[in-house]
Parts: sequence; structure tokens; C-alpha cells
Amino acid sequence: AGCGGKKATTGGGGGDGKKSLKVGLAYDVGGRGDKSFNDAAYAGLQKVQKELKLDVKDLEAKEGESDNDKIQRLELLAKSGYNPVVAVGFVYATALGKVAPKYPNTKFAIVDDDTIQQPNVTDLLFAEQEGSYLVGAAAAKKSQTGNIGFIGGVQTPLIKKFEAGYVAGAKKINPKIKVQIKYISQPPDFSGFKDPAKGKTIAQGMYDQGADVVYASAGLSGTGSLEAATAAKKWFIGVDSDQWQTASAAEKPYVLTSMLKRVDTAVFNFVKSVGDGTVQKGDVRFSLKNDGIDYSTSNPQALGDMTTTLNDLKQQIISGKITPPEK
Amino acid sequence: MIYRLFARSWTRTLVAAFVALVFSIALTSIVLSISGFNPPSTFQAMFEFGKEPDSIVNTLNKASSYYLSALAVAVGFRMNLFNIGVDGQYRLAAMLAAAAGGAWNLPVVLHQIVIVAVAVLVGGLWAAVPALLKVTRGVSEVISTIMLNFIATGIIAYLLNPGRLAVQLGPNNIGTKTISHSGRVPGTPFPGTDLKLYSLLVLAILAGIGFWFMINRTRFGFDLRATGLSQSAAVASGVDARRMVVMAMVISGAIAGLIGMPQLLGESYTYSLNFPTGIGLTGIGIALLGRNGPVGIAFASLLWAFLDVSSQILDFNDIPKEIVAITQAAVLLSVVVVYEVVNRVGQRIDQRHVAAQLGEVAA
Amino acid sequence: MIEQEIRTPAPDTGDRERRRTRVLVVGGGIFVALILLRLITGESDITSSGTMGATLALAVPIGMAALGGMWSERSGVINIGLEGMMTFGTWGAAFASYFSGNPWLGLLGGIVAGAVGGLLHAVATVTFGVDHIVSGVAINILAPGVTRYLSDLLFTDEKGGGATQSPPLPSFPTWSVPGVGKPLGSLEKHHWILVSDLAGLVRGVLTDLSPITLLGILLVPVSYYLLWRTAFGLRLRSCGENPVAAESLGVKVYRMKYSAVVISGALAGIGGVFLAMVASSNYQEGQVNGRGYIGLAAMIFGNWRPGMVAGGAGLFGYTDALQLRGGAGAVHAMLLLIGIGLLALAVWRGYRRRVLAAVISTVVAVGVLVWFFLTDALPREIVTYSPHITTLLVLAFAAQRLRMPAADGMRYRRGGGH
Amino acid sequence: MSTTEPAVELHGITKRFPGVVANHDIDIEVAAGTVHAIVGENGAGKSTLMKILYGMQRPDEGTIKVAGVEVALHSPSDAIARGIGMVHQHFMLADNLSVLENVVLGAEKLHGIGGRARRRIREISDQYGLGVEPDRLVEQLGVGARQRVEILKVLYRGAKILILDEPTAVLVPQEVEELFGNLRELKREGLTVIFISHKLDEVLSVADTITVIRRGTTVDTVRPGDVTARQLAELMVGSELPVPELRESTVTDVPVLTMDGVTVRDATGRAVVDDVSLTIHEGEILGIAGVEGNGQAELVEAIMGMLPLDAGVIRLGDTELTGMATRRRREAGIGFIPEDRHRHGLLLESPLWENRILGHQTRPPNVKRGRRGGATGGKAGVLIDRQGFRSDTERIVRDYDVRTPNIDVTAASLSGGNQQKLIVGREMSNDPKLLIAAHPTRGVDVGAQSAIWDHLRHARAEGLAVLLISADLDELIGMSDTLRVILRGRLVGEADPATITPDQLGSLMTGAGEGSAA
Ligand SMILES: Nc1ncnc2c1ncn2[C@@H]1O[C@H](COP(=O)(O)OP(=O)(O)OP(=O)(O)O)[C@@H](O)[C@H]1O
Ligand SMILES: Nc1ncnc2c1ncn2[C@@H]1O[C@H](COP(=O)(O)OP(=O)(O)OP(=O)(O)O)[C@@H](O)[C@H]1O
Ligand SMILES: [Mg+2]
Ligand SMILES: [Mg+2]
Repeated sequence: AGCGGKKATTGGGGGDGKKSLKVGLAYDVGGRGDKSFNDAAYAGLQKVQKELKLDVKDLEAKEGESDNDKIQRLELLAKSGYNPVVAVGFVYATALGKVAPKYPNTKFAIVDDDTIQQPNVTDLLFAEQEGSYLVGAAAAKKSQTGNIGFIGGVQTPLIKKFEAGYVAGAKKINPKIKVQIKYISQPPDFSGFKDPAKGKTIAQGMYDQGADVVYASAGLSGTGSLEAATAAKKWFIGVDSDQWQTASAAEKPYVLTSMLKRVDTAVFNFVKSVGDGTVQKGDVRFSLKNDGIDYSTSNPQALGDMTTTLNDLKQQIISGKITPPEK
Repeated sequence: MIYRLFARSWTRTLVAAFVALVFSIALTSIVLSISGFNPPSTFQAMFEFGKEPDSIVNTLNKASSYYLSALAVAVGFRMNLFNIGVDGQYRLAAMLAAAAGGAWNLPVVLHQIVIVAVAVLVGGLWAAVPALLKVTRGVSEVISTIMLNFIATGIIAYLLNPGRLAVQLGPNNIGTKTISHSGRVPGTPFPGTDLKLYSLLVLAILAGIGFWFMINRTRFGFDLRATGLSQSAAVASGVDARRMVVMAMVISGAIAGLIGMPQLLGESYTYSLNFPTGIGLTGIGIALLGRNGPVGIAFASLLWAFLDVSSQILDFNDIPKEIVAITQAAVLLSVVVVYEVVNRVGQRIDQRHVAAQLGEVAA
Repeated sequence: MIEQEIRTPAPDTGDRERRRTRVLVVGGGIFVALILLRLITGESDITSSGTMGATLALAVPIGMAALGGMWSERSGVINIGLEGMMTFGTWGAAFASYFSGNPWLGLLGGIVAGAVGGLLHAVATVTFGVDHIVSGVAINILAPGVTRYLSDLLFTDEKGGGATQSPPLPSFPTWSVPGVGKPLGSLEKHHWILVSDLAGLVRGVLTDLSPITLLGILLVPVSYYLLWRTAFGLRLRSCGENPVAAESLGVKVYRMKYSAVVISGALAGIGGVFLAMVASSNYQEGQVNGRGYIGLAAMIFGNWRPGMVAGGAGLFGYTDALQLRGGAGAVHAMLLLIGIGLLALAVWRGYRRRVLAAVISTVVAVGVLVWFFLTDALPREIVTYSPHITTLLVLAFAAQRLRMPAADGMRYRRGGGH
Repeated sequence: MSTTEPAVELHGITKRFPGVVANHDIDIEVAAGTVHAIVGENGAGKSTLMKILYGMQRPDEGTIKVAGVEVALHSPSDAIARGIGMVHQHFMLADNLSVLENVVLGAEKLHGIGGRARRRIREISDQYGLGVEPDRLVEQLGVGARQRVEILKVLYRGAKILILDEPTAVLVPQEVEELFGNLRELKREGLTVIFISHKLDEVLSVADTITVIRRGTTVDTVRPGDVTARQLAELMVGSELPVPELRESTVTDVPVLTMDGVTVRDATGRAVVDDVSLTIHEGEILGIAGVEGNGQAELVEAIMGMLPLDAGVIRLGDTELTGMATRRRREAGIGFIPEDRHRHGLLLESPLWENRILGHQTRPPNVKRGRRGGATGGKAGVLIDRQGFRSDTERIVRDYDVRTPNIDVTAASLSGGNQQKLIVGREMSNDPKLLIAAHPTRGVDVGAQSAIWDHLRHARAEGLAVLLISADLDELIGMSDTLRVILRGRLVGEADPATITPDQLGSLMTGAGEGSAA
């Protein structure tokens, strides 16, 4: 946030003659800078701002807040003429379910949830298990010890999806592979997404016990795991965004790949479709098929020739020959 | 005149609160100015937003949980018992009550009563653990309740699993089975908004009255206060200090059990991954701000909730809304300091007054 | 009055010696028990260098908080605000190191930020006589608000920063005792009884040390020396035992308490520096995550004495390391140790004719052992909190033997004595 | 003895506390190399004056000269630097530190805190025959030894002027003699001693000069040869002293309190109350004499149920008290005037009417009667009766002459005597059968003192049984029907108050004259 003065706090109900959209976005707890899906959503928003030249407004959530706070946040955006409005994270499900019917002319989207049945709500869903499957395969290919690790930030259904895909992908390459699995915290304690110290300790433990590739699906805690990888000179797999990009020069060589969850693409496409009038109602599924899910190839030295195998698997998933498990 | 002003403890509290508020507003303004924002327009934006019907409802709803939480803390504070564990107590209580409410289908009224009773029971029992550790093993309740907060999280995590007490609520959310209509308490409409007031706000009011009555009108309340004012004098007067510790802690935990009820029965109907957390810790601050009195706490929780709610507009105006946290902390710290000073001045004036009235010059 | 002294023991010249032996015996005993446990259960991680290293890394921030608490309470001021002071420390470290690019300035920044928190506590408790717990709680509420506000102001426009975190920070160089890592590492691999365990222990403690870890370890004997072997320390402790007496002998009680609480904050700040810059590579909101409170528990467990306080932090760090690295298996193995320990306690109590206590211990011990033999692993959710459960259990068994400074937590007014 | 400058001169010293003028225009000159006594009643302002001289408190007005030089004493260190040392009325020792640490504290520059200091302490201890062992924890020491540590503390700092604030209060006569021997020794070495007491015979025996303080101001300075104890007393009080005495005996043969083989052990297993048996009858005041710290406090707490018994039986009338909770004992008819009214008798920050409830929480007029009254004797209700105790507080204030503007002021704002009268009034309410009175007139002014004695005499005539504990031997002898002596937790002797003198009682208290003097 810059030192801006007051922007419009109240506004007409979006009824200006010009059809210039104002885009609102409400983050999940953690907000901008979580190196995870909030950040990805922000990236999408920036793209909207840059390429579509639209007015944007992003609001943050507070830890431990109630549904009413979320309702007010969404209403604040809708009431002030922001349209479309994107809610980042399933935590907004209940709130959006109540707000959406009140603003039938506003287009809403929610990330990671499909429980709201409203005509003006688009669900942005991701097949994380598909991307995880691919990086699992990459890990198994890369591993010389036949021992790899998975670190989950918080043991929620969402993160378990990552785990399931990863394990299945690894087993596909090497059925006898050993996968060490560890979650940092348990819901409702969400500190596991932001405790790099523990992310580091756990990764160290995994490397000490023979793993040579670790996949951290743990938000910020993953940065600790990457440090451990660098110290141990072993492999690390990032999540959500391409962590090779944000890694330091010393760390880059150890980032094998990242599982990409294109929340940015999803947000951008959704906003664009609202502008085009081609907005899709109901579920929009992002997967390998439509590039909403992918793996990164920013460290080609590390990946070497395994890309062929991975791309082959990717095709099999897209074509439906392989269906990575969600649980 | 000054004597009159300082004669009663509630006037002292009022003076302290006022001074602290002025101080905090000044401090907040300074911080805002230094960061390049305009304090008056910031406050005005907060105020404008805060008085919208939506905000009022949200403030009142929030204040009801805060109030119960602070009350729970205050029961302990009144006898110098630091129940830092309200947070764990209310979360565990809300979770188990939600699970019970979802699992058992009972007729209306009975259903609600059972849910609330489970919450009260769980809260009280969980609070009994540190109490018993204190009286039998001499473990400081400050440390044990902090540890028990963590352990409560572990227990909740263990139970809140599909196959145990949880069901899948959405692709990414789990929670206890949703409580059926017979167990819910419909909200009360409020003019100008379709947000509803939690009807169980009345629980907070009742608890407040009960607390006031207990402290000021019952023997138990007297014993409680006496123990807080001077444990040695209370023991000499026949108060059983160990029993008081257990009783106060259990009552505190029982009230803590109520914290989640307005939200649970009036809004979410399930204890899921996004059930509000941390209210127990907020309650500590509010209890201190309200000087552990039922009326003071009411004002304090309203103020706190108002600041929380209206902070949303700051974000909207690109002002870091954490300024509110600074205001809250400043109010809190300054109110305890100012109260200490006011109290000391008050006592001195008191003694002078007594001496003057009696015309005593020498010792 | 001579007759009243008849019962007093002979001058305690052997006291310190005895205490030192006891520390060695207890420490050695635990170590041997762990080795046995490793043999029985086959969980090699129980004594591995990795576990020891992780123990150290997890124990340092807690130990710093605990040491800070000890300084403060030795002067008679309860410091429950350690959590907030650590938070200040994490932020101060991030601010100073990021904008200067120098990790050492980060250390300084963390120390100063923590000390400022301590100063605030001192002003409230010493000068204004506010209840110590109340002031501490207020500081714990203040710290996250202030740091978040400042982060929003200062970090959001930096690459990788935000309202809840700082950009990546410069890191400290690490250091190993030369010539130790390799040979010990190969020794450790053999899983020879005792030799490998010892090698693991030594290697874990002597390799890949950050300067902050070294500083933390060093501060334990330094604290001991300053508090028990210098005039300053004597004066400081006297304020925690009997401030009126201290004042009557010309000790500047306020000044001592101020120093102690500010030092306490600075130590907590070092804990924060460790969290932000060594354990991870950036400041992160909520990073302290209760470690200040746990430090307080470690301090109580350590009976307000540096050696034992460090031991308390170590115990917590060890349990945490075990649960994070080994997870359910290793912690499950610990059940066996707890069960046997409790049985031993029961026997000892029976020997001392404390029948009820012996019976209770036996019942608990049998319960734990049955649990061990009937299950293969503990629920993951519970294992995560095994350090907290351990702390609670340890306090429940040890609390009565503890002795806090006599005037700890009391409000003291200058000239307020009789 | 040089007759140059006086060692200390105090001129026009005034010190005000909120509501109290503790010192008012005080003038004293202390000649070097003498023992100068300052006498005055409880609360006359002696300690305050000495704290001013020791830099612990700043005077509001007045000047202080040490060896002819005017000084400003901002802290004890200033005083210490000028060779002034003080042994306080209440020991200033940290229990959990060693003797060595207590002694060197604040004077570490002299000989460090290690071996040199230890040697120096041994030296001083040997020189004055103090018998102090540097490495022992203070908590392991008895009262006498603690006092010698205090004196050593002062000597260690090389003090030339020694202030002793009521050093004899906790000593028995024989120990007092030893102490006076030490003081004379100090005087011979050229030290100046300022000695505070309100025990006149002691003062007359040891002092070279005596200054009398009354109500905060100096009234006269005299030489011991020129006055009698009686004259000195009248200077102190400004009027005739009230005398504690009982008229005819009202003792009946109805036992009220019976203790049989009562034993209480402390945490270390030592018997602090050892096989105590006694009986108090209706209309009888039984006094317990003993040096402080010989089990009196524990005895009282055992009767009140605040300490568990290790052996023995306590009965009130026919009711067995053993194992009964404190509250039940109070309900059974025990009133309790505690030794330390601030710790055990009052809620200082609460108004007087709330203090009326304390200790009587279950009885009218403080609580409303429960529903199930009648047959079971009216079980107390759970609600307090505001009207009831407010008006009863008014009654106590009236009947016991508690000086207060109203009953809404806090207990803390009353003077000590008035606080004590409130407690006495409260404990006499609800017609107790037994009153435990521990130091009932300690720290109370003369008027209040005789009022409290009157109340005790009156209640005794009506059949009250009283257990009286006091350090004031005149009070004990004057007010008791029966006297027992406690030593190291055991009742070691019985004395007849009609014939015994304070001196004889004193030797019984030390165990010198074992057995019965009656
Ligand atoms: N971290 C440390 N590193 C090295 N030695 C230490 C450390 N801490 C304490 N010691 C030494 O170990 C001994 C025991 O430590 P501890 O502080 O627990 O005992 P203590 O009870 O304080 O001993 P003392 O009687 O000397 O005061 C101390 O005498 C001290 O010299
Ligand atoms: N710090 C204080 N604050 C308020 N009043 C005080 C303080 N210290 C002493 N006083 C009051 O000043 C008066 C004189 O007290 P002081 O202790 O000097 O008397 P004393 O002559 O030493 O009595 P005693 O023989 O009981 O020791 C008393 O009324 C006491 O209550
Ligand atoms: Mg030590
Ligand atoms: Mg005195």
C-alpha cells in the first residue's frame, strides 16, 4: 500500500455509463506475500491492472475473524461498485453464499470452493493432484536413494490432495519408493503455513534419513525447507508459484521444479471473461488440460531429459488415461 | 470536589479510561501523521463506516463473544488467578458442543439447551485441569493454561477428522455435522441491513448480570474478591483457598464455554476450519481494559469490536489497518498505567481526607 | 537463640559440588536411557547428530527467552511479555539487516528491539507499579500490532516483502569445529552402542553452528557468571529476594530492575533474531508462535538457575526435534522411557513410604506402558504437541521442588519498606 | 571521649505522610562516642526519623549535620559513605542468600564478594564475638543470629555511627544483656550508637543521653541519672500511662478451649508446636509468654485450622475441632484478632463495611438467611445482606470509637489504632465463646490501648474465654488470669500473674528457670 489519499470509498452501484470495470479481491488469511495462492492471486490482479488497465482494490483478512467480517468485506467491495469481485480461498464460502444473492448484477468468483449454488458465482477449482502427480514422478526419477519426502503445511483436505497426487506420481515411476510424509501443524492451527523454522527442521530430518528430494506444499514454511535442501545439497520441489524465480542465487540450483497452481491465470481469465461478457457460471476447473496446473521447467539442468517422461505423463493425464487420486 | 471525583472506584476507572483513550488517540494520530496519513479524515472514515447498520450488527455480534471471553478471564483475575487458557477452553467447548448438536437430533429448545450445556460442561472441565494441577501439584496456572491451549488445539485437530467427529463440508473444508434447524437460534433482524443480530447475544447480557450479581451480592463473590485482594486475609477469615481456585477456574471455564455459542447457533451451525479463533486471548486485553467489572468490560468489548470492524474501511482507503492494533494496545497499556496512577492519587487523597475530617495532625 | 541453630546443617561447602555432580548424573542417566531406547526400538534418530542439531536449533530461541525470563525474575519482575519482546526481536532483526544488508546489524537490531520491549515493561512495572502479568499481556498484544503496522509501511514495497513478512534477509556465516564433522559422521553411521551415540551428540553440537547459536550457548555460563559471581549480579538478585533490604544497603533497586528487565528483553530479542535469521531467512508474522511462553516454562522447570534453565530449553527442543523429524515413531518410543521412568519413581516413592504417591505413579506408569505396547504410533495430531504435554508433565512432577525468588512478582515502591 | 563536634545533629526535621505528620520540628544532638537513646510510644515517629538519618526517606524540612558538616542524604549509600549504619526494626535480610552475600551486598567494593570478603567477615565476627558463619543461608538462622548478622553488616562497612531500631524487641532479657555488652564494647572502640526503644528500664541502663519523642516531635532530652522510669514514661505519653490490670477473677470451671497433645510439624518435619495441652475456661484470659518465633503463631494457626495437626485434639466446648475447616471453627464461636492485621485481618483497599464481613461471611447480619431455616438452625443463605452489615459497621464504629468520617473509606486510610479497634469490634460481634488475641494492642496508641483492654475485661466478665499472646510482658502479666510460657513449641512453664515480675517471666521464656514459678 502506498501513501495514497482517499480513493472512492463509496460509489454508485456500478451504473456508470462507461463499461469500465473495477476489480475487487479479498484475500485469505496471510494475505499478500504468502508466496502461495494469495500471492498468485495478486499476480493475476497485477496483470489485470497492467494489461486490461482496470481499477483494482485488494483487501486483506484478519486472523481468527468470523464470517460476518468476510461478509462485510465482500459487501464493501460490491456496494462500492467493484465488479467483478474475487474471493480467494474456501474460507469465503459461507460469506459469499450470503452476499452473492444480494448483488445479482455483480459477478463473483471464489477460489478452491464449489459449494455455492448462485448464478453470479464462478467457482475457480484446481486439480492440484495432477500437478503433484507430475512432480512426484520427477522426484522419483531424480531420487537415487529411492527415498523422497513430502511436507504439508497444515493437514487440511486441500493439502492432502497434493500429497495423494505426489505419492501416486512417485509410485508410478518407482513402485517401491519410500515417501516420508509430515505435516507441520494440524487445523485449526494454521501456523504450519508460516513457520519456516519447522519447515527447515522437518526437511533436514527427511534428508538425514535418506531422502534426496523433498516436495514442500507448505506456503512460507517451504522457504525453510529450501534452505535445508541447499545446506544438504539435495533437491527441493516448490509449490503454487515457480519458486525457482523467488529463490536466491545460492538456492536456485537445488530447485528441481515447482508444481504450478495458476491462481493468477484463473483470476486474470475470470476478470477478462467478465469484460468480454463470456463469463462462465458454476465450476471452472483448472487442470493440466487448460494450463491452470503445470510444472515448471525453469531449471532445465536439473530436470535434464526427464521432461520427456513428464510431458508424456502429462499427456496421459490430459487424455484421461491416468487419473491421479485426490485422496 | 477532587475528593468526590476520586472517592468511588468507578469514577477512578472512568477517569483512567478517559485519559487512556485520549492518550491512545493522540498516539495513534502521531503514528498516522508520521506515516503520511491524515488522522481526522481517518477517524472520520472509521466512524462513518462504523455507524452503518451492517457494521453495527457486526460490532454487536463480535462484542458479544468478546464480552463473554473477557468475563471468563475476569472471574479469574478477580482473585488473582490468570486463566490464559480461555482460548483453548472455548474452542474445545465449541467443537464438542457443535459435534453433539450435529449428532443428536432433539426437539427445539431442548436441543439448544443441550448444546449450550455441553459447551459449558466442556469449558468447565477443561479449566478444571489447570486448577487441579495448581492446588495439588503447585503448577502455576499461567504456564499450565498456556500449554493446555496448545494441547486443546491438538485434541481438536485429532477429533476434527472425517471418520471421527468431522464431515466434509466442501472440497477443502471440514467441520462437525451441521446442526439441524431444531438446534439453531435464529438471528434478530436489525433495521437497515439483512445481517442479523445473534439472538444469543442475550447470553452475554445474562452472563454479565450474573457476574455482577455473583461478585457483589453473593457470599461466594465476596470470598472471591477477598481472595483476590488479600489471600492471607481471606484464608484467615475462613476462605478455603484451594476450593476457591477450583471453583473460580471452573466458573471461568464454563463462561468460556459460552463464547462460541452465539456464533455457532446463530450463524455457522458447525465447527469448521474457519471457526473464529483467538477470542480467548483478545478477552484478556478486554478484561484488563474494563477493569474486570461487568460494565467496564461491556464498554471495552464494544470499543474493541468497533475498532476491529471499522478497521476494514482503512484497508479500503489504503491505510494499514494494523493501526487499529496499535490503538488497541496503546489503550490497554495506558489504561493500566493511568489506572495505577489514578488509584494511587485517589488513595492518597482518601487518607488526607480522613485525616482532615478527623482533625488529626500528628500521628 | 543459639539453640535454634542446633538443627541447621554444617556449612554448605560441598553444596555446589553436590549440585554439579547431580547435574552430571542426571544428564548422563538420561543419555544412557536414550541409547537403550534406540537399541530397543531401532529408532536411530533418537541419538542422531541431526536430532541433536535440530534440538539445538529449536532450543536456542526458547533458551534465550528462558534466560531472559530468568534475568527479569531474578530481579523480582515477572516477564510474561517475553513473547512480545521476541516478536519485536524478529522484526528488529529483519529491519536492520534488510536495510543495511549486514546480518550483524540485524543482530543488533533484534537486540535493541527486544530491549525496547523490555524497557516498556520496566517502565510499566517498576516506575508505575502495574501488575507484572497485566503489563506483560499488554506487551504481547502490542507487539504483533506494531510489527505488522511497520511491516505494512516498510516491507510491502520491497521485493518479497509484505504486511506479514520481510523480504529475504542476509544470512550469517556458519561454522564448524574443524576436523570433527567427517570422522564423527562415519562413526555415527555404524550405530555402535555408545560410540555412535556420542559421536552423534558431539557432531550435532559442533558442526554447522551459526554465530547466534554459539552466542546463545555462551550466554548461559555468562549469565551464570554475571549473576552469581559479580557484584552487579548479587545486587540484581538481592532485588528479587528482598528489595527493601537491598535498598537499605544502598542498592539502586529501580536501576537494577530496569537493567534486568531490559537485559531480559534483549535476550528475548536474540531469540527473535535467531528465529528470523537463522532458523529461517525472513521475518514472518506469528513466527514466535508461543516460544516466549514455553521459554517461561523452561525457566520455571530450570528453577531459575542457568544450567537447569538451559536444560529445560534443551528438553523442549529435543522433544520438538524428535516429533518434527522422527514423528510418531520416535515419540511413541519415548512412551516406553516415560513408563519406565515413572515406574522407577514409584519404586523410589514406595521406598520413601509415600504410599499414595507411589500408587498413583504406578497406575500412570502401567497406563503409559500399556499404551506403548498396544499401539504402533501415536496420532499425528497429538504428537505435534508432545513438547507441550511433556512440559506440563514435567512441571506437575517437579513444581513443588522449585523455589522462585522470594520477591518475584511483588510490586515494589521506593522507600516503601517498613 | 572527645568533646568536639557532635556526631550527628538533627534540626527542625519535619516529615509528612499522607494524613499523618510523622515527624514535626525535631531537634537532636548526638555526642560522639556515646550511646544516645531515643524513646517514644509506638508510632511516635522514631523509625521515620532514623530512616531520614539513614537516607531512606527525605525530610520535608530541616537539616542534618554529620560531624559538623551539613549533608543531604539522598539514599542509604550517602549515609553509609558518611559512616552511618543502621540495623532495622524489621530485619533487612534476604533469606535465600547466604550470610556472606547479605553482608557484602552494596559494599562489594570493599573486599569483593569472594574469599577476601569471607576472611574479613570472619575477622569481624571474631573481634566482637558475634559467631557469624559466612556461608550459611540466612533462612537457616535463628533470630539472635540474624541480628548479629545485621550488626556485622554495619560494622563491615566501617560505620562510625550505628543506629539500632528497637533491637531488643525480639530478644529475651538475657540476650538483651549480651547485646548491651556488645554495645558497650562498640562505644569503647569510639563508635557512636543511636539506640531506639520504648522499653524504659533498658534505656536507663544503657544510654548516656535520652531524647523523648512524642507525637512526632522532641519533647525533652535528659540524662539517665536525672529521671525515673515513671517520669520518662509520662514524658513519652504526656499523661498517666494506662495500666493493664484485671479486677476480681471471673474464671469459672466450664472449659471452653481444650487442647490435648497438639503437635504441628513444619515442612522439614520439625515440631513447631510440640505436644501442647491446655484448657481455657469461661471468663478466663490465658496468656502465652514467649520469645517471638517459638511457636506462638503456629499455635494460633492450629487452633484456627489454618495449619493441619500432626497429632492431638482440639475441642471447643464439647465440639471436636480437629479437621474442621477454618470457617466452621469461626462459626462455632471463635473470634480472631491476628498478629499481623494487614496480612490477616483486613482488606486494605476495601471500604470498612466490606471489612465487617471478613471472617463472618456466613453469619448474620452479613448474610440473608437461607430458605431452609428453622429446624437446622438457619443455614446461612448464599446472598449477602448489604443493609445488615452496613448498619452493623456503623454500630462497631460507634461502640468501639473507630475514628473515621464514614464507613465508605478504605481500611487503608485509617490509622493503625483505628484499624485495630475495627478488628476488635468485629471479632467481638456474634458473641464468640473464645477470642484469640494476638498482640491486640501492638502499634496502637495509648487511648486505643486502654479501650481495647476495657473491651477485653468486659467480655471476660460476660464469660468470654481469651487466649492472649503478647510481646508486651506488662500487658501479659496485667491482663492474664493464667500464664503459660512457650519455648521451642513446647509449653515449658506456668506462672502466676499475681506474683511474677517481668524479669522472672523473661528468664522463664529463655528456659533459664525451667518449671513452675508459682
Ligand atoms: N552453560 C554452562 N556452561 C558451562 N558451565 C556451566 C553452564 N551453566 C552452569 N555451568 C556450571 O555448572 C555448574 C552448575 O550449574 P547451575 O547453574 O545449574 O548450578 P548452580 O546451582 O547455579 O551452581 P552454583 O552453586 O555454583 O551457583 C555451575 O557451577 C557452573 O559453573
Ligand atoms: N511510609 C509511610 N507512609 C505513611 N505513613 C507512614 C509511613 N511510615 C510511617 N508512617 C506513619 O508515621 C507514623 C510514625 O511511624 P514510625 O514507624 O516512625 O513510628 P515508630 O515510632 O517507629 O513506632 P514503633 O514503635 O511502632 O516502631 C505512624 O503513624 C505511621 O503509621
Ligand atoms: Mg547457577
Ligand atoms: Mg519503629
